[in-house]
Amino acid sequence: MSGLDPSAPNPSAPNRGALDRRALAARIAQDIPEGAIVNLGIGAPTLIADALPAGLEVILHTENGMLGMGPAPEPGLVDPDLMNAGKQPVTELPGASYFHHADSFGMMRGGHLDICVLGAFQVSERGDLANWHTGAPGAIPAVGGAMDLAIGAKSVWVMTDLLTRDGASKLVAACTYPLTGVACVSRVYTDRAVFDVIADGFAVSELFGDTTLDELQELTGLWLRDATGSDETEGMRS
Amino acid sequence: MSGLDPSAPNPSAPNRGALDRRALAARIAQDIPEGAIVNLGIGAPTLIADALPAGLEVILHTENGMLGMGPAPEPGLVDPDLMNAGKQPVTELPGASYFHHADSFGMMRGGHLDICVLGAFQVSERGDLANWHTGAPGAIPAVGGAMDLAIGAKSVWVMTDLLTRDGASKLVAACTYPLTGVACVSRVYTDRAVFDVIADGFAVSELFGDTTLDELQELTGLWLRDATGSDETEGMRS
Amino acid sequence: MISKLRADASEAIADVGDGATVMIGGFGAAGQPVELIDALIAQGASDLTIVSNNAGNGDTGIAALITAGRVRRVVCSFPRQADSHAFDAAYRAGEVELELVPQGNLAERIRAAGAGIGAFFTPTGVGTTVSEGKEARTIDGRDYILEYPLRADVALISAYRADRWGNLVYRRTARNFGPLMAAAARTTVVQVDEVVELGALDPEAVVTPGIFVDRVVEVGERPWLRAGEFVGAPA
Amino acid sequence: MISKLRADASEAIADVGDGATVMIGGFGAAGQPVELIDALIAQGASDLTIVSNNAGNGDTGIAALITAGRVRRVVCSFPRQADSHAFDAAYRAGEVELELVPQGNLAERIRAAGAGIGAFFTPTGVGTTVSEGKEARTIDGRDYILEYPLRADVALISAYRADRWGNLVYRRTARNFGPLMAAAARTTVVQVDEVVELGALDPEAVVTPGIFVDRVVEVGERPWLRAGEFVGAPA
Repeated sequence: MSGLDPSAPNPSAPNRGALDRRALAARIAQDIPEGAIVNLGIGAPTLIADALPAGLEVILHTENGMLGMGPAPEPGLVDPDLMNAGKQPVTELPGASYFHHADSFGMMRGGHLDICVLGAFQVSERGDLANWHTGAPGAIPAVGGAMDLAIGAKSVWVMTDLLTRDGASKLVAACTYPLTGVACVSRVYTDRAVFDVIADGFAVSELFGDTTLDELQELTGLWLRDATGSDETEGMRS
Repeated sequence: MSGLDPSAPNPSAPNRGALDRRALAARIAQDIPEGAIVNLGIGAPTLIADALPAGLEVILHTENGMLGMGPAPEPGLVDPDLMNAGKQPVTELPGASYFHHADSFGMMRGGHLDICVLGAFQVSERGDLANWHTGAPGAIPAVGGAMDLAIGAKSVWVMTDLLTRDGASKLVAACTYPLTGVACVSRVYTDRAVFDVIADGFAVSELFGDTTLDELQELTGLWLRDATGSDETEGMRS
Repeated sequence: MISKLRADASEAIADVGDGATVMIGGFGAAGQPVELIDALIAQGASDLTIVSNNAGNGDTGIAALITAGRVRRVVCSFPRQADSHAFDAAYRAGEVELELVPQGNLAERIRAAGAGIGAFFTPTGVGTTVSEGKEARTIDGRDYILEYPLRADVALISAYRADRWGNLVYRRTARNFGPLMAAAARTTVVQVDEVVELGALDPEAVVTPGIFVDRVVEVGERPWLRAGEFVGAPA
Repeated sequence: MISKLRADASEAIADVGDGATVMIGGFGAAGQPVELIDALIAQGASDLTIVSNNAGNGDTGIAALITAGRVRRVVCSFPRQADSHAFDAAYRAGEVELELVPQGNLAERIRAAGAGIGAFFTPTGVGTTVSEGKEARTIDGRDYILEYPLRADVALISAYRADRWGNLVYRRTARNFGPLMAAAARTTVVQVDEVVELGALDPEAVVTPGIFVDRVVEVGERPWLRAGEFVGAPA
């Protein structure tokens, strides 16, 4: 759904201290407080689970009817009745619970999830998200639970490379791909910087490597507020 | 809710073979087929449970979240967490299940109950039911689950005396009391006769004791179709 | 480590404010959070809107809350009962408003709040006084009225067992409104007979996942279970 | 004596007619009623509308039904997958129509059918292509679109254990759409690993009460459990 394969290299990111996916996952994990109920989207966001500090209790929700999801099973212990939203085998932690799909999506729509982290094709200045469909002629659309997550979680974060493989910015003034949700994203974690969606566009709260604000403005073509010295960001641990 | 106390005598019914409440409950029980899922309203309808033939599997639903409800417990075995809609202690049969109120009323509204039997203040010729509120000034209204049952069960039957204590007919051209549901009743079992709601009013399918059709027409002030010789009645065993 | 356990009922309900909307679980005595209601009476919050199936029985629980003059409004399906004298008196005196909601609509409105549904068309109440002033629509030949979610600031419910994540199981018909109210309130406070170790509840049998629960108080076996005495009709 | 048990899958699905709307449980392979789908393919009903989360994987189940030319229309949330070549081919050839529904709206529409809700306002899909042509409304400051129930003639689902009344329990994430579809179809057919004695299922843990179930077929332990082999990515 994200177009972001966790194991693929990212040819468009010059190697100047930009974060690779595992490092970015670790950075995002730092912003997830103990006790948070979190849904990690298909693809790169699933790496965040492995980056959470050992012993920190974060409860993972999977759309297909489970809270308290654990990591992939040991070889030989795969249970075909126990999978995540990406249809990969997972495990059950003490404190887990199962429920049907209406209850699972009621948790999203009803605003009970603290955080979800999704991949993206594009995020707009007002927080619109496009991550399900390129709109290309002949492409078969498949939305799954993306729209429910986008409008449901208390905080919707995006994890993505800043640029596509063709060098286009995924942060845009207005999405050109079909939308997943309107004004729903609050924060975008990219390989170059962390962006918060604020009233008048994006604010950069953190730069990775030797990335500069000017460079980001050039790459995105957007005016960006400098919030790197500010504490007024949305992070849940602030 | 029914205004029909199972243990009270009925002073308005002359003793000419009209059925008493237990006999009427037994008559209704005959029309309940094995496997039916049945909700018995508060008051007299609860007597029907005891009148079902031993060994016949009829599954009783109670609005407060249970299927497979059994009879009252032996003294000393009362469980305060196990009651029926009338807040009387009941028991659990093998095959029982518990669920919350949204699921319980979804069963009604979704048309999953085969039969419910309710008390009534009035039933009209088009099957309107009034059984929750006299509309008297100063009376405190209390509707409970009556409206959900009235519109939900596949067959809504009424169990009642034909006449009020003041001698007024409970079968009427149009209800004067506030309605519980519109065009929802299919059959009325009274102490004098069984009435089916048909396209143009009530049809009498069965007379009790020495009651006659003429007498019923006089008592109710309604034109009544004679269906006592007909097999074209709604009974589920037909 | 996550722990939703609180020392006692007073601590668990300490922040309920005047004017709050409070959902209270239970159908008659089954599932009624007696200790939490007692703590709320002692705490003193007033001008409350109570959402519950009944409006109190006898002189305890919701009835006591009404008698103490803390309730401005009741949203329920069945206020009038043999022993609802506390509500009856306050209602007749004009001290308490009543919004009467058919039981299934009450349950579904609470469910809608928890599930993020903006409104829904229900067939219950069509053509009756409870549909007056409500939007009506015929869909596929059946008549419906539009009903809106019922949300609360606080839900007070009773369950059988909990773990420290707030996962809950109930006992028999004491389940009733508990799972719905837990999801519909900003803060959900639960009293349980027993707190068990994390992992001791069967994940297949958890009825209310901890996501819907904020605070858990262990009250021990409920008094009326100990007494072996039923508050309704004798067996 | 009530018994919903049937001798085999063929008998249980014998009366599915051409043109029927068939709900099929499962999320990927978990909860997919493989034996019932195989029986439906053998039975021959065609011109079917399939309501399911996915549109088939590999060459079995829904994919085989599509390849056999029996499916006219698919209502689902996620048709396109790595191994959805059967659907992809039929869709591109114009042989199968697709109604794409976001997963939560799909679940809620099925739930609405079972619970007698005429329509409901949902926030999911607002401002996107899936809301085109749908009634929109702002309620309490949030935007919603109106969605209608999804009903079926038949539901084919898979559960773990059943009794002869049709009470069901599931295993882990194989529960998914099963309980919803069971309530939304005129006839619900369930395959289970095991049929147990009446009374052997814990009444507190029954997930689908028998009221929603018409026919039960015991298929024994599912082949892919026996094989110890997972159809998704390797662990």
